[in-house]
Amino acid sequence: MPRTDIELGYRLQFLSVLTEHGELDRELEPAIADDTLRRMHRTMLLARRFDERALNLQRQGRLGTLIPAKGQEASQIGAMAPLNPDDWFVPSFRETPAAIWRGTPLSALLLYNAGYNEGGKPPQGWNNLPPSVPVGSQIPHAVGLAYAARQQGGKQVALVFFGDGATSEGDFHEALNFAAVFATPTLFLCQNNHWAISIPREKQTRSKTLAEKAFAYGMPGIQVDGNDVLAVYAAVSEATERARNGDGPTLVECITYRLSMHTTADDPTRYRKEQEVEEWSKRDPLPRFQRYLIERGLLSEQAIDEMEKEVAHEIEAAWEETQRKMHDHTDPLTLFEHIYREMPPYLREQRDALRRRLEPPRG
Amino acid sequence: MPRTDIELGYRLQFLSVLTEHGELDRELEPAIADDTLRRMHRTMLLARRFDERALNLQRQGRLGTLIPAKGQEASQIGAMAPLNPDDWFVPSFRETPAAIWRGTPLSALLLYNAGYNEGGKPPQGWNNLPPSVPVGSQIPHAVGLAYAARQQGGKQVALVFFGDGATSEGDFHEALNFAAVFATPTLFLCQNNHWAISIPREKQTRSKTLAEKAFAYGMPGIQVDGNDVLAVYAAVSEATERARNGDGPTLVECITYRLSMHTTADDPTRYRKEQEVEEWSKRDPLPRFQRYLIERGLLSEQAIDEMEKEVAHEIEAAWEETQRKMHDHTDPLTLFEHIYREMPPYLREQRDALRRRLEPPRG
Amino acid sequence: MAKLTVVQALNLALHQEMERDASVVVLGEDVGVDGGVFRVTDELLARFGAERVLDTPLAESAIVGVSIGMAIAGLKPIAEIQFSGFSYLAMAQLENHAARMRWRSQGRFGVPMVMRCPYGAGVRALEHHSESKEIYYAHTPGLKMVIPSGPRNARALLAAAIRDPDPVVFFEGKAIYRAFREEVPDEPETLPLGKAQVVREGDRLTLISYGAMLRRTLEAADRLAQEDGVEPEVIDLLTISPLDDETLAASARKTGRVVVVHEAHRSFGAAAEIIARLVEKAFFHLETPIRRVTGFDTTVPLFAREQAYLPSVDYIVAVAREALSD
Amino acid sequence: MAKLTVVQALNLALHQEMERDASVVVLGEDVGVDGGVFRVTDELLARFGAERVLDTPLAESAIVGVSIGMAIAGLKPIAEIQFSGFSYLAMAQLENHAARMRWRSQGRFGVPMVMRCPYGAGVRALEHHSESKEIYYAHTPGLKMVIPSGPRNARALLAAAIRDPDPVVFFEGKAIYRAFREEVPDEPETLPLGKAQVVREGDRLTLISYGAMLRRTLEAADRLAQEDGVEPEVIDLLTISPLDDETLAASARKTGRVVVVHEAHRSFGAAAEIIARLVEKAFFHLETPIRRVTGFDTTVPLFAREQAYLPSVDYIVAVAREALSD
Ligand SMILES: Cc1ncc(C[n+]2csc(CCOP(=O)(O)OP(=O)(O)O)c2C)c(N)n1
Ligand SMILES: Cc1ncc(C[n+]2csc(CCOP(=O)(O)OP(=O)(O)O)c2C)c(N)n1
Ligand SMILES: [Mg+2]
Ligand SMILES: [Mg+2]
Repeated sequence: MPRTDIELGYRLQFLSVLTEHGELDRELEPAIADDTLRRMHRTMLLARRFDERALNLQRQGRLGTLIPAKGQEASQIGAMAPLNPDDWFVPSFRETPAAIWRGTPLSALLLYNAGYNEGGKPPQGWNNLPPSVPVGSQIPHAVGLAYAARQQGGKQVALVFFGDGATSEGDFHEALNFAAVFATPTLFLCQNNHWAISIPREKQTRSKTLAEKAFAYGMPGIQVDGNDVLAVYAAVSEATERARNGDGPTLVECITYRLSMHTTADDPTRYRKEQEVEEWSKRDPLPRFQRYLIERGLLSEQAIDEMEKEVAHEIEAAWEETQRKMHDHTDPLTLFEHIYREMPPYLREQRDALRRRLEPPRG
Repeated sequence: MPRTDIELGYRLQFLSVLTEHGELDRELEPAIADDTLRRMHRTMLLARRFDERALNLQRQGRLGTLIPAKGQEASQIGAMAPLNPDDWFVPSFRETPAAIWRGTPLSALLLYNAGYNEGGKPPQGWNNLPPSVPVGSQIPHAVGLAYAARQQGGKQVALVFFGDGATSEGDFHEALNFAAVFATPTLFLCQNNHWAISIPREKQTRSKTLAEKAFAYGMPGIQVDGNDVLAVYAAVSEATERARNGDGPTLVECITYRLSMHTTADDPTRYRKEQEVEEWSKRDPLPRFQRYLIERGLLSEQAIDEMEKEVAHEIEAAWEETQRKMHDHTDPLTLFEHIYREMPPYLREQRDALRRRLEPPRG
Repeated sequence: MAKLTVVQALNLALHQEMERDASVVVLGEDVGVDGGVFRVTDELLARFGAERVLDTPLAESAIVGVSIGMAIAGLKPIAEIQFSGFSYLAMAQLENHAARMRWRSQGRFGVPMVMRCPYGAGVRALEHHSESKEIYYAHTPGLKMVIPSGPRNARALLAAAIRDPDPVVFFEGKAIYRAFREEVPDEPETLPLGKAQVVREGDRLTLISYGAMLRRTLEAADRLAQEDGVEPEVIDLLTISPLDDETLAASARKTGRVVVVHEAHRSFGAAAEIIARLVEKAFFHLETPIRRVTGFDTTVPLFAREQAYLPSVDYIVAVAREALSD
Repeated sequence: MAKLTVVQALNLALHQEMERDASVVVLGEDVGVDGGVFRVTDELLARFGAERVLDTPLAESAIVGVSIGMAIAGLKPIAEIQFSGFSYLAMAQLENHAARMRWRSQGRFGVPMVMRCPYGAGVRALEHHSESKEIYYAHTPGLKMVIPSGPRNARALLAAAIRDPDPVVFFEGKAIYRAFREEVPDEPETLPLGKAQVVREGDRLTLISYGAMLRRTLEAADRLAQEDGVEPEVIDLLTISPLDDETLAASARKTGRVVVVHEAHRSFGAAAEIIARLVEKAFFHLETPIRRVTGFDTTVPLFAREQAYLPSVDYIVAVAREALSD
């Protein structure tokens, strides 16, 4: 009786389907329709090129602070592909590839990055939340969204993205506990990209993995190779099925890496070694997935070259459109809109006063 | 390689030294000096009677809302006895027995319960924080206190009390993570008394135990019979030694029970069965400890009777003193004190205006 | 028509709104089995079930954060924070998200939720159970801040808040929870948010107040009428934000003398904004400085001294006489 | 004597105060290895070591809560919250504990800590990086709220805040972090908290401002002097709470005309309290309503429109002319 062991029965696994060396585990290979695989690849490529192009527009001063996703495309597309448009997508701030998959026009993303509120409007037909900047603060929303879906008789799940750093926030803890207590159909997808700005994963928390934090809430957790789009797809499909069947939430930790700077305001050379970045570049999810698709006969070198051209045009067209929109959206009075559904009198007064001030040519 | 198990190497134990049936585990029996054992017992008895007396003063309308500790004396005294006066005591709101052990005059406790700020002043010579009402909010303080002690070359530890409900708050999570990351000499003592007002432990979180939540931070955790003062003493001594040796924090979960109402504003019959209370009354920590001391020849039935009389007098004397103090502390102008170390001009103006208003006999 | 306390009136509003609209849900600590520590949610669980009445874990930020998600997805959550003194734990969710989601999504997603909190001093409670920090919410664009003063308007305003398409912070004065009863119609009733009420017509002086302090303000008005023979006009704000400055300014223009009463701290409190609006809209009608009768800029003391902290009827009367005298 | 930016001046204050007092520690996200996302804590880690310069996990409530514990036990923590828009996560720790510990312990324990936050719009930043919600802290008894306007007073006020025995919330205007340089003496220098400064002597009009908006207010004053031949008096608040109303009232009594400028939302903002104090202390000297030039009661828009949200020099000049015209 004295010092008795308490059996916890935890089991934590690491899932990998396609290794960086191209070894494929046929048993775990998820069944994905060919055109879905092609769409996944095209979106990853598009997102990568979009990231690069946006970065140079930012360097030219055409866009504001950017948050690159380079290196995390597999974690995001692998997580989005199993979901339906009416499932809830709850992004953090680095989910550009996921947003593209979820029907967000490139021009809207660029418009947002150019500092226009209008860019944040989610696309019709998709249950996408806009970006959430305060780290971890969006996690509880995914619990409420999932609860509401079930409550209204729906079968939707809510998938929320957050980073390794976000696991230190109180909202992460409170939200996972709520989800477990109410068994909501929520998927907690942590992109462990090894860094929270300058803070490495090991300094963020002392636990061996982030996935195991799920156990503190009596929730299943799994760790996945986040640069292996097939593994992420498999893990999220599994968790989604559990959630739709009423078996509650899951925490999925994707091991990935931020190949670029934290934001365009950040200088990573102050805190991390180039060599570490090089190491991870070898695990780049994009070429790995391309090799797989080529071996499966779904892709060819020249198909890729074709696609590169298409994608480049698509991005340029989007930038053209964005610039046109920037011209249409010059009216500052719109900053009073959408604060409340109906504009209260004092806001109308403030708006009208601004209008009057703007009428005479400024001195 | 595909689905590989990750070895977590967790080990969670339940510690019990003296069972409710009086079985003693000699091997685990902590070495405690006789007079310490006597003081522990006397404080538990005093606290129990104080609790009862305060309750009836409250019923007479002499005191405000009270927070009974009945049933949790072993968890608190067992945790306090191993510490030194200069160790930091960070209470929640239910730690009256602990506060008594830590040199707090009964009259101060009563004065506080009578609604006088003056009652909250910690006793000289003890590093006691005053009560903290917002659930879980005091937990991070114990991390800072412990960090500061070490930083200044001290050997003190900080022990913070909180309940089962508090483990759901973000501050619990953030604080334990900080403590683990900085390896602070902090003891997290959770009194799992099975209820958070009307919310039972099982509805608070889905984890099997609260102790295992420590693992999410890479921190050791242990579960203890919280009605067994020897087991609590042993677990806290062990954790304290680890902390003093620089081996960092520990989470100790004491399994105990709130035998009384949540506060005097609460009606437990709305949410729990009398029978559950009766079951737990059989595990009352006080008689259990008394039997042990009698068997060890450190106590006798009539010694207890003697002590009961002493304790009753002590409490009455304290109430007399409290009433005198209530007479001395009628000046409302003191409500402006201790807001800042130096009273800023506008506060002085407000105080002087109040003084002027109070001078003429009120209409 | 029944004579109800504020607690009963709020409970009635909750029952009727949940009856009326299946998307209304209630969540918070002890709101279910226990019926709320003040019994405001009494019998809701028995009547509407655990799917719609959630006893939550002890976590304010999540209570509000989860409510935000629920509201976006089509529910109308009513989140109870057990005491306003603990609502600051949800401040980030309110400011960062509840108040901004409609704007951030450019109209795609609203957050029709209510955060209910008992607030205010006067009930001999513990520390943190006596605060009146409505300014935190009133200064936050995107939120509405409502504080009723009695059973009938409490019921009508809570119903209106629940039906409002935007997030509403709803403070309930503990001191008036059971202090008195009022006739409350059985039929559902609402009051428009953003509208103040002239609750006593007058001419020589305007007294502006809200929440639990309205009663003392009305008592002071009676005293002034009886003892000084003046007829003070008394305005009940009801909604702190959006502030109905037109009603306030109209009265100030009429009387030229204004005293604002609230229990919140004086500095940077609601009275300051009222003064600023009246200076903007009625300056040349003011015959004397607008005066403030408020709680002090101190922590609310433990209960032995809370009455010294709170504006008393005597204090209101005294300041009103000053205002009348110059 | 060197010409420094605000960032460099703050960095100097940190270096000198940590040098001067071994109990001063710095903690926050990215304050160590990275030197702070704005470099305000640059080189502190290298010089004072990881024991005194803590790169913390990503948790604002704990950054402040742990700081409170440190301060009680004798350290002087300087907590950096990376942007004021995230400081609401620490609101509960500030209101429930930092602001009350001295009172709760009846003088036994003070909380000599500083919470530093970059605040304000104008740098083309992301959402939540442009807020100016100083009122949340100014309305909280037990806290002091300080906002410098340039390199020299930023350095002196930060040093004073660090040495202050009570908790200070210290907002740093991102828009002036690197906008200009000033001579800053090499020797440590402090300014008293709670004191405003008349930074431009005048007679016909008083312009009151603080933080990043002071520059625009001074520009407006120059324009008024050149184009209208009036000499506006300009007051820099420096400390929002405790508010130095004597300095404000003295100027208002002299000029009779006052315009208050800040970028925070208008309603329930600092200008309202300033107006209330001046109505109390200078009413009969006022020749025209005190006017407000502030940010709107809207969410701060994304950067394409942030200049439309912020008070412009034109706007200040226009309102000042109104004030002068009646
Ligand atoms: C509450 C909050 N605190 C601080 C910040 C500033 N900040 C933005 S991103 C970031 C690091 C986030 O790290 P992680 O969660 O790992 O996500 P990642 O950036 O790696 O995608 C910080 C500190 C913020 N946006 N929100
Ligand atoms: C932040 C906060 N939320 C709510 C409350 C109201 N409240 C006081 S005690 C309590 C339950 C606490 O349960 P637990 O942590 O288990 O401690 P116990 O009361 O059992 O000792 C609640 C909800 C509070 N004081 N603080
Ligand atoms: Mg990261
Ligand atoms: Mg409990």
